[in-house]
Amino acid sequence: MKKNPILRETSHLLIPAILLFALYVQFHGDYGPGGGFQAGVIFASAIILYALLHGVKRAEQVVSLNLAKTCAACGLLLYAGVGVFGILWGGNYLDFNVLAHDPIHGQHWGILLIELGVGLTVASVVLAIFYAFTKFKK
Amino acid sequence: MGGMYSLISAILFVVLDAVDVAFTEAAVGAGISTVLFLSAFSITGKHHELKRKSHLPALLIVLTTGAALIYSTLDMPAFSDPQAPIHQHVAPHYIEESYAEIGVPNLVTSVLASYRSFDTLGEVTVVFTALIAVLLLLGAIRENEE
Amino acid sequence: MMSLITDLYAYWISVLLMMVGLYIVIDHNNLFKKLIGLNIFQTSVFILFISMGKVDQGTAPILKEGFETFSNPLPHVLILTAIVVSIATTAVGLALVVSINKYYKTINESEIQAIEREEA
Amino acid sequence: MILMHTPALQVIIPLIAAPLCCLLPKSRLAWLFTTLVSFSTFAISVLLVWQVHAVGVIDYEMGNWPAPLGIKYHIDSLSAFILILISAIASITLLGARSIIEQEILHSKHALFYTAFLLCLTGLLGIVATNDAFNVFVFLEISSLSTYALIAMGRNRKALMAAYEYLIMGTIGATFILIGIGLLYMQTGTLNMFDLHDRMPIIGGFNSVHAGFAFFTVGIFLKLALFPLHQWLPNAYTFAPSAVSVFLAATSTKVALYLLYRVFYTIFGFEFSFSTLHLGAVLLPLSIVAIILSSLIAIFQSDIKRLLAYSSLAQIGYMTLGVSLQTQSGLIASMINLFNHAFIKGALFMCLACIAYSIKTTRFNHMAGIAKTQPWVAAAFVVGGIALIGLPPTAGFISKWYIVLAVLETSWWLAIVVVLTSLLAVIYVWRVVEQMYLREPLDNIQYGTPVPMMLIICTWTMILLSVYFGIDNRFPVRMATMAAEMLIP
Repeated sequence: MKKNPILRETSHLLIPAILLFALYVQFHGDYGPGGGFQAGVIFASAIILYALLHGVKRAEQVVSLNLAKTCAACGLLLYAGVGVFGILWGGNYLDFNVLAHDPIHGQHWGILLIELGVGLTVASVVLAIFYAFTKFKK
Repeated sequence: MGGMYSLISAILFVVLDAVDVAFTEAAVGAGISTVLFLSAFSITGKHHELKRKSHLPALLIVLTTGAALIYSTLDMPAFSDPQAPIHQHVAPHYIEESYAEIGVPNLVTSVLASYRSFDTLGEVTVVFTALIAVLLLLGAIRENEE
Repeated sequence: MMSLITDLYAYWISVLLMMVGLYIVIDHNNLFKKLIGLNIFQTSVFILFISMGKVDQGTAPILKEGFETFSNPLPHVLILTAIVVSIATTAVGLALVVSINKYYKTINESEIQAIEREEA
Repeated sequence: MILMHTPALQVIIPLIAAPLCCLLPKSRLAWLFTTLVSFSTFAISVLLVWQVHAVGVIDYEMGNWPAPLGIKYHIDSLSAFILILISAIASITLLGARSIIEQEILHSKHALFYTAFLLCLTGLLGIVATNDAFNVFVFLEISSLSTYALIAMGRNRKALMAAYEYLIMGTIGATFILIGIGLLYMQTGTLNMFDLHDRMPIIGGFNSVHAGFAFFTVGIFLKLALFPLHQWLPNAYTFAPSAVSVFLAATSTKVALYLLYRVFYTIFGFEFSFSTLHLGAVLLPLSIVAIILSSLIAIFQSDIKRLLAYSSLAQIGYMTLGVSLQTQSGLIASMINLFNHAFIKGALFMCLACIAYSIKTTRFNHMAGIAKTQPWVAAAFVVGGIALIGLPPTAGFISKWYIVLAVLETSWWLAIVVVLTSLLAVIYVWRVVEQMYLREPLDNIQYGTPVPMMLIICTWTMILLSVYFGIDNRFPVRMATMAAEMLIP
């Protein structure tokens, strides 16, 4: 793939489009199919494509394995943390109704944040697992 | 081949109205698992096959399982029957009330991220667990090597 | 008899796939192929769940003006979770197979058992 | 405020702690953090037991959505009983296991190892606390995935194969459970356990519900390692790192047994499971075969870890034997045995962790005369062995006593089986004790590493607990009686 110029250039053009599409899927999940999980997978696949083009070393300069691991932990913490906010604001765990003045707004906020957490975790986990496999030596 | 299989299942899911599931299956099955299988293959390389002598035990287990399932389908509600019990309880509430309660048109999102958000937290934890497990496994040094 | 087939064919497809997957898991010697079989087995269960949720004349469960009948969203949610669980299992399984290959130099179950018997 | 949210906190605290733990830089810090977290889950489970005593059952609706719509946590005497057991074992294990983990696990992996441990704890606690059938599946997978990784951390390469086998069997089991959930869901439209139970009279006659019952049975038997679906267990326990063996032997099959109680008593109901579908007729022969066969196999093992693994299989047989009697007293006996055996087996595996720390192996031949250099460890093993056989004044005696009493209600020949198989336990325990005390020590023993104090203290804590519950058995008996009266009305 590195050697074929046509594949190489088209893939180059594709990467920003894929990243954009991932963001669209992330934030449009309320209205159409999609959401954090799918967006995370697509986002990660863009970086994996980059790694296939330029080698894993170059990709690791953009997002390192350690950064991916940290992001994965942060995504999960964001999700679980939103739930804890529900408790602090006087509701049950993962109660979004109490997050804003009226329940519908609270629900929107809650869903937005946890989907973000899902997207962050999934994208970084997929990427980190990919790294782990490609760096593994026989 | 695995990728093709996933794409076909994804199409099947679209036919069955499960667009979110189809999207995921396409991304996961055709994307991630193909990448993972290929990179794992490239590490292990090709191996010659040794065939097992007796297929009988496996066949027996599989046939019993299959028979149990076919037996169970005999009095299932007909495929896509709107009167099936599954459509009478809980689901109508999601379809009728969720827009007033949550304000999100995609019902799958509102069930996934609000009504059953705790399941989704579990799901994200499973993903995280997979990462921890893979990192623990790929990089261990064992006794024989030391 | 005819109505039985038209009513239930969708379930039978998934049962058939399930049997294929389970057979591969149990019978194959190659640790990779076992995982592929496991994947097929799990996907068939997903299809079973999703076909439960289908409603005649219904559309995808996204509210929009002009549509009144929707397929059941709950199985979709469950299967989204289950797909994620299954890919997580596959990733861990593959990591195990890759390390088994590193320390045994083979991924064939019978060969590994032979090696272990020699050691013992 | 904490009191209002205890059911959620029980699972949330280790869940939130896990991602934090993987970011910690130092191994010592990760251990300290993990131990503190598991002690706080223990504190919460004590609160839960206290609340259950005070007000009966506690319901907690996640996200404030009422039950069939959302996911509900439901803590009753049974779940509180198992929760306190899991969190107590996790706390003691972690407290003592730092030195053995440092010795057996590669240093750079420690933070990840403790993270996986926390995730496993989260999964086990989640299975017990939830009242939603699908949620059980999700948490089952959290605990299983982390367990596969923990087992694979064993020093021998066979640990990898053991983990792989467990992964295949465990995933088939979990998928069978998922099929069971799906078939029930199909006929009811609900996933909440009580809601499912309320609909059982309407759907009890359906083929698909019967098939769902069968899938649940096979799936749970796989996770429980009941004969003949036990092949994954001996290897997994033998080749896992010592600390992991302690935790798994004491908790994981116990949670599977909890799942058995929940599914067959709470969801399907006692009447349906035992009168309509004759679960007892399946369980009884399998339990008896498991007890006799596993006890016999245990005698001929050359690795003590494997010996204890087979003895665990026999003990699982005693627990399911209690269930198969279909009486309240049988169920009580089963639960008491579950509780006591967790401490006894945990303690014995802790002894092996000490031995593994000292001489780097748990093989039978290598530990000749170890009592000379490790008197405390050997003495602990003797007390634990007495408890395993079921002699007074240990908790093992209480378990056997209740089982024999329950069995005598139905048939005298079963009681003879129970007593005779206990004699088999005498043989395999005696073999080890003889090897430890009456043989001349080999070189490897004289040059063995001294065992750290903390590890010995924690081993003795578990040993003393398993003696304590033999003298003062009010807590397990009371909890088990409450739970059994709830499950068999």
